[in-house]
Amino acid sequence: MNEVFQVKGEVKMNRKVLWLAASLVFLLAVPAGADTGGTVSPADTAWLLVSTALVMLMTPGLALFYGGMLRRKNVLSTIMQSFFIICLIGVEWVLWGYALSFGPDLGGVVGSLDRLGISLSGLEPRDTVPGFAFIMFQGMFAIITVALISGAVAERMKFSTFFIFSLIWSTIVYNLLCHWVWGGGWLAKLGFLDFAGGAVVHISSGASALVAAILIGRRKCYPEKVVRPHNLTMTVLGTGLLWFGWFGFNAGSAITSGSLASLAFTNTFLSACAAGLVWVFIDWTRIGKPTVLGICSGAIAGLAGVTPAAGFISPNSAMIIGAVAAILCYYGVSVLKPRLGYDDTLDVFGIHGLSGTWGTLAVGLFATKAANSAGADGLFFGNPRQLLIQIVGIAAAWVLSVVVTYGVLKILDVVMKLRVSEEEEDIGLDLTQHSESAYTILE
Amino acid sequence: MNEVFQVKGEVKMNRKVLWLAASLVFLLAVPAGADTGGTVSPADTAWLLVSTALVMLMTPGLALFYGGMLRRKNVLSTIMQSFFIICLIGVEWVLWGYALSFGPDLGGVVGSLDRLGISLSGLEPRDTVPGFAFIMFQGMFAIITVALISGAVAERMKFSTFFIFSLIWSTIVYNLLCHWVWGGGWLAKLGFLDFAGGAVVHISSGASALVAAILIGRRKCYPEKVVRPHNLTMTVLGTGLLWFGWFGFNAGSAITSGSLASLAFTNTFLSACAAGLVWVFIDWTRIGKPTVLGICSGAIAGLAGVTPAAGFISPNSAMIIGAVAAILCYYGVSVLKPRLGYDDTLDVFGIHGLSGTWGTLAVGLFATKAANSAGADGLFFGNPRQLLIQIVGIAAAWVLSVVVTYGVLKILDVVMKLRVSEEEEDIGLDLTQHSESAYTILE
Amino acid sequence: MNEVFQVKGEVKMNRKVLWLAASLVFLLAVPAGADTGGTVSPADTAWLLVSTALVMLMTPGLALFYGGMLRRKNVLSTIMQSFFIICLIGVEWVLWGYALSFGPDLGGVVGSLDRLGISLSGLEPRDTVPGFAFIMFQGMFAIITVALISGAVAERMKFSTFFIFSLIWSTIVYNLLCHWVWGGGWLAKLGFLDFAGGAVVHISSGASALVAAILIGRRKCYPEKVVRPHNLTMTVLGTGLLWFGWFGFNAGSAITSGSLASLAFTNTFLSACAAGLVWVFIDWTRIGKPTVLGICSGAIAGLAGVTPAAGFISPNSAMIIGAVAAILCYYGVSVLKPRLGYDDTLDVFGIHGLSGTWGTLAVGLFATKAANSAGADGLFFGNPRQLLIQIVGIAAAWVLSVVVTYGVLKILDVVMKLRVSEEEEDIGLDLTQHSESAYTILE
Amino acid sequence: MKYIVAIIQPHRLEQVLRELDDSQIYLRTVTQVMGCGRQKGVTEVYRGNVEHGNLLKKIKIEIAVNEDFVEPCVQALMKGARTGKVGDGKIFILDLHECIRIRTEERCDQAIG
Amino acid sequence: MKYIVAIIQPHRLEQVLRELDDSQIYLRTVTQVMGCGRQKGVTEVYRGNVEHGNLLKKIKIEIAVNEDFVEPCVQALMKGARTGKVGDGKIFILDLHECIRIRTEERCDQAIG
Amino acid sequence: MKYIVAIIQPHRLEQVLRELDDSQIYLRTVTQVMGCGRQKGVTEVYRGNVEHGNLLKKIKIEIAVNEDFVEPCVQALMKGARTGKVGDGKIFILDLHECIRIRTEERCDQAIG
Ligand SMILES: Nc1ncnc2c1ncn2[C@@H]1O[C@H](COP(=O)(O)OP(=O)(O)O)[C@@H](O)[C@H]1O
Ligand SMILES: Nc1ncnc2c1ncn2[C@@H]1O[C@H](COP(=O)(O)OP(=O)(O)O)[C@@H](O)[C@H]1O
Ligand SMILES: Nc1ncnc2c1ncn2[C@@H]1O[C@H](COP(=O)(O)OP(=O)(O)O)[C@@H](O)[C@H]1O
Repeated sequence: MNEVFQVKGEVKMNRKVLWLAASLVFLLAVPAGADTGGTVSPADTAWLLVSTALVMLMTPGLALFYGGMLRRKNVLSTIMQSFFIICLIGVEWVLWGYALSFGPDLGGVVGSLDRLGISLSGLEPRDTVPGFAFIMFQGMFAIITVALISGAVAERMKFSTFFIFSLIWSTIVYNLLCHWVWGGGWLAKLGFLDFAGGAVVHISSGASALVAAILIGRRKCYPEKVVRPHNLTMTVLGTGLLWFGWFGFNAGSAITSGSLASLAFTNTFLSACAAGLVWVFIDWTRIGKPTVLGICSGAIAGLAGVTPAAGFISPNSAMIIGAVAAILCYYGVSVLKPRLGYDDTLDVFGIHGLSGTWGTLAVGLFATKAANSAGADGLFFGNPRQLLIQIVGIAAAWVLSVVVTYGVLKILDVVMKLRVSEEEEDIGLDLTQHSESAYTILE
Repeated sequence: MNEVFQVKGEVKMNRKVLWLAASLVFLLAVPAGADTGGTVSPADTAWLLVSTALVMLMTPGLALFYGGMLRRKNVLSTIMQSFFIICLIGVEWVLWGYALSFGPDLGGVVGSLDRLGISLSGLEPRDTVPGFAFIMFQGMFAIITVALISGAVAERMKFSTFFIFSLIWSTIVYNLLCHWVWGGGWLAKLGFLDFAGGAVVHISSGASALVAAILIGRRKCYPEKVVRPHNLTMTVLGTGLLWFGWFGFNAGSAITSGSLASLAFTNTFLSACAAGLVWVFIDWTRIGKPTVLGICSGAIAGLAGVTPAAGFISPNSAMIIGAVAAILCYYGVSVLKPRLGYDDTLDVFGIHGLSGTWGTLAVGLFATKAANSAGADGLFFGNPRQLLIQIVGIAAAWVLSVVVTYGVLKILDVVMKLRVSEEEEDIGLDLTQHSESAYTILE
Repeated sequence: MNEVFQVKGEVKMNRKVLWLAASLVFLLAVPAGADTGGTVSPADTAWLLVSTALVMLMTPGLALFYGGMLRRKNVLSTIMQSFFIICLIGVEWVLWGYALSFGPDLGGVVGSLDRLGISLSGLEPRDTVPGFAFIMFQGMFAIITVALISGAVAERMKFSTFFIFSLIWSTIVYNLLCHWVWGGGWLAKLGFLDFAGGAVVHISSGASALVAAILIGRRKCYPEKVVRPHNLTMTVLGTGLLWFGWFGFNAGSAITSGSLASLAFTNTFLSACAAGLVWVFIDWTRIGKPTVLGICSGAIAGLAGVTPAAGFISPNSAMIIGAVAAILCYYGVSVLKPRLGYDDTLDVFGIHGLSGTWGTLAVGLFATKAANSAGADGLFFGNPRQLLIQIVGIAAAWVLSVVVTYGVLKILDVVMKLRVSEEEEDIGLDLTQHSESAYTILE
Repeated sequence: MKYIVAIIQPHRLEQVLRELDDSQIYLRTVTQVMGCGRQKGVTEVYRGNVEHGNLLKKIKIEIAVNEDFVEPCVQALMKGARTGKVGDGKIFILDLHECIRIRTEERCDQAIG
Repeated sequence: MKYIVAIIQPHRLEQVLRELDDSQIYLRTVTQVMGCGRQKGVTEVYRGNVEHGNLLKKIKIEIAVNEDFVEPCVQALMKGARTGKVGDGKIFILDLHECIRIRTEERCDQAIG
Repeated sequence: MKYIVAIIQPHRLEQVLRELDDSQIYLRTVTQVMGCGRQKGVTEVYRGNVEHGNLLKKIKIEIAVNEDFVEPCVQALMKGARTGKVGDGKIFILDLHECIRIRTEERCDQAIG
């Protein structure tokens, strides 16, 4: 079905036509990629903009994924956190977040504030895409990372405190970690590999979620009562949107369109499939029934797990990574959590923390230069050093996240309280924090 | 809006350059599609087709955004209007709408009917994209504009009347205005700037919505009772889809993929973020609580506000435009509407009318050639004339919309009634107009 | 991460090469992204990856489309089937499905297993896109085809049996048919045209659905009681997502970005619009009311109908195909089904079977080389032979689907039963098959 | 004491609550129910298949009152709910044996208000 | 007059309504409820955490009838609802003191039908 | 026999069911209702428009018991539902004329348990 077929006959050209052709190349190549100075490629830009839109959609998707698992009286409060984070971190990112993350490196630790604020210089290319496209793409990652944390403190955290926490957390944890890994910081220099955010996104949010869940304490009903998801179809829809958006998240992280993006796309998909299957089969063996929430959780675990590795490994490795992620996370949410007794409402640590950590480690095992010459070989391809580097990166991400989250939340608890009152928790956060209810009843 | 315009001067090449050119062909033409002779650029086409799909998704998104805010008994009737409009205006557009809008200019007023109907000539390029892609992209705008109006008359308008109204309105108001602004009509000649439809889409629908709401009269329950949204999660989902689709709406309006699209993308996002934040903060100050419907309304206001300006301004201006849009619309829906007493059910005027007007005006303030050399400078960049032009365009859009909507509805009221009977309004439009209910109760 | 980097060394060219280069520019650069020696076009890749993501989203969309039409107690069971199929067939496809479908042809019947499993060779281009992109794109088709069948046996089929059935069915029916039509098999050699899956996807699923519905027998409540959709807004959302994804399905099937994709996009949209309108008007005439489920069903019928033809016909033909599809399907679901008395729960045969068959036939009527020179002319363009070929293809698809489905289900019924017990059917499949309920009630 | 159960049209709920307030009857329990009475049920159509339903959405209001509030309460309900069309609903009055306020353990007449 | 309250299995609703129609009892009010009786509750599982619920979906039907319709009504309910399995439900019969048709202000026996 | 109707706070449901179990009262029917009592209703805001609602979510529990179970049942309900704050709810006790188990056609005292 190639339109090439539509060009028929032989094209005979004399030298003049040749001249013309060549000059046209110069004149028109600009809109079409090939612009002078080797800059903006329309194809790469198209792919990156689409990916950016896809990643943006993940946060509303997450809001629904999370919201469906809560009780009716709290669904809006968690949705609100996601939507508010989009707006808040969206602005934070262009004001100072991007500068801290991607500004000229200062001692491997943080970006300099030279690029504070946003200006029309974003029209200029950054590699093959306009700066604006790159800024926006990266901004969507900053957003969803914070939004992820909201799942751990759902049904009890004060909105105002969450708001302040998000701003501080994003500035310190996210922007620093992002700089270390992607902005030319010390982890990047060390050779730490994180294709699309295993450490930057999933470890940071998962580890912080664990700390937050412990510090804020259990919900009144936990663990006596398993809170049933009030609307699993909403969670299913959220899963669909997350999965869809994740193609932009991982395959978009190639920044260019082509083989690398296609590889990352394939790995993303296969890891999710394998993880979904594995979770279902564990469910089936363990409790006798395959569950819908299980396949959704599995798919998300697989997606998170493959995120750091998507552009560095072969599809077979992706399936293994997904399968292991499902096993780990299943164990995390159904054995570890009840045993330890913390109340990580929506299993942000159990899913993202665990599979982010696993996936980042797995890069050190499965990465191969055959998949991506800009990557590295992992242990299984003869390079144990990469595994060590990955462990260093994982440790750094964990330490940064845990320490900062702990400190910030401790202070905020004193200053403005983390939790709503008991009565507000009984009535529900939608009414008490936002004066709204998700659904009417009588009509 | 083609970046080709940015390449200026004559390119003189000697043979070396020719060599270079030819090698560049090999090196770069491949990934980028290097079109010669102003033919189809695969990259631009990919971007435009994706954008078209995104804009298409906005109408179902709108249906959910609207539907969630209504009562259970009327949710399908409003959804139906959106879906029906997709089909109806989809066909209208290819039959005569596109011809009227983009056909060869007749006196600056309307396109000639030479291009009536749709033929395989759409395979030919129109600038760097196939004609078909352009026709479809523009068609999605025609669709959503009409669908927007349905929000103002929700819960009481007869479906059959809405159907006839839509067809006439789209033919007269939308097609004319579209021709004036984008089809080479008098406003285009005047230098009126409307990047993605501040006047063509938002003013036209918002102004008409106001007229329609007034002419059809209030719902029986209004204003005694504030109708609570029957399912805010549906509205949230709709907001997510609208926002997602809006990237296609605004950034797709660059028609090409590259810096301009990236700029428009960035501006779109930032305006929505700023507006969402501002709305939430007003809520917080005024009623003591940040609300979910507030952040959704704010984001939509910001998106609508930046629409006419997205490709002409810097990101900082986008944030200002969004913030002001939120303030204006908040005032519109919570002060102006109750005070004046019209029943614009879902605030089509209050959101789209107001922020469309503001945004179109703001082009005259914030536009800068530094952002887009094919654009213009606004007042703040030393060119007061552009502001005047924008005011002329706004006035034209308002007058056309108000006059035609008033006339058409007055006639239709006589011919076939605008409103359902009181009893039908009590029972709900879903059952009485469509013999369906959105939800079962007993099971 | 730019593949440009992969081109290494200096390119030395003499004048002949220069001539060649320049002519290649003219010949190939334009529509296809100039692949030489089979290099990757980033633009085509971007378009194909986006299309793949869009098609992936269709299966969750289908899950919601279907789920909304069922009773609350069975909604998750059908959603589960779709999600499980994504994971299961996703893995099946890369393990052996792709090899059977697209491996080197063995006697026109099946692909050889040379390409069993998935390896990094997918980084190499296949025409103008990386192999991985093509594999993923085709895999999404394999997935949704199986998922479609689940609608026919909804509310009563055992999950475990559906799981085994899917695996066998996909391997035998889908992979074979796919090879015959798209993988260079005997139908391809015959000149059978199926642009995006009229036979491969819609006939195969629709015909098998009919057989399955008959073999598994009616639900206990059927036909005494019309099961009311428990949540039509969910079906509406599903329709929106399906429609959105269908652009990737059909326009993505051009594999390249450009005029052909734009044509397929346009035809897809217009057929859906025409079919939606026609269904609504039949509803209106026949029962006095236009219905929302009607416009959704019509749009889906139109989308399925135009699928095999999208890249071979003119937009006018697309509207005719859509209109006829709507008439046929309306008749199928509201006259044929009740008369014959089989219980095809969600009308998979009535919608996909009928309009898939019609659309595939319609290729033999409306196809024209003016639309696609790689296609053929149909009867109305002077080539009756194509119609015969299409009939052969339709017959082949029907026979293969019916025979295999019948055989497999008969065996599975003996081995593991097709149906849940009566009591489980009463209680609902969500609780009995998956230990979950979609919605909580008391809270 | 009496236990009053009223079945009304959903779109009269606001009006009924207002009338009750006006009669100083502030305590009530409201439930969404489906009713089938003399009113013709609705016809629904799904994919061309017509279903003549016979259950309509109604609202049930339950009010426990002392004897001397029975008549005012009935009057308020009627005033708010009556449209004069079929489907307006019914009021059922049952004897109430005992009433207890959970918060205070008050019983009977003190508890009811 | 009696006020009959029946709790039945949701999947028997259609059958029960048909039987009532056959017994010429057309007026009723139906509510969705959750019941807990002798029937074993369902087990639900969310992320591997098992929850033994004990509330099951049931349907409540309320019918106000004159004395001579009580027995036919009970018979119809039983005929429609009985499957012989645990969970079939119960019928409760309360005394009805008064019945008023809102539309016409008719009372008692005239109002009830 | 008595027909006990209790209106409680939704977040006390778990506790109430547990107390009933402890008192060996296993049969009950639960409904979601909206209540309006002494408790101040909630304020909701939509697009800046403030709505002072007065109906709050409540749970209704219905239990039919033999006379000697009335007091234990009331005690269990109170124990489980009481928080001491306004809004805790009420218990209404009606006389139950007859009770029939659909499955077995047992009547009265045998049927109730
Ligand atoms: N005898 C009854 N038993 C139970 N519910 C009844 C009875 N009569 C009426 N209802 C309820 O009252 C509603 C309105 O009754 P209907 O007969 O339609 O109105 P009207 O009393 O105005 O003729 C019914 O839908 C039903 O819910
Ligand atoms: N004593 C009771 N009080 C209130 N509701 C009851 C009572 N007994 C039964 N029910 C209701 O009837 C339903 C069916 O009762 P169950 O004991 O399960 O069936 P069966 O009567 O066939 O043994 C219960 O789920 C509950 O809703
Ligand atoms: N007289 C009554 N009739 C009907 N329902 C009542 C009555 N009194 C209380 N209720 C129900 O009980 C709920 C709690 O009552 P409320 O007055 O708020 O609490 P408290 O009894 O602790 O003062 C109310 O919301 C209402 O549903």
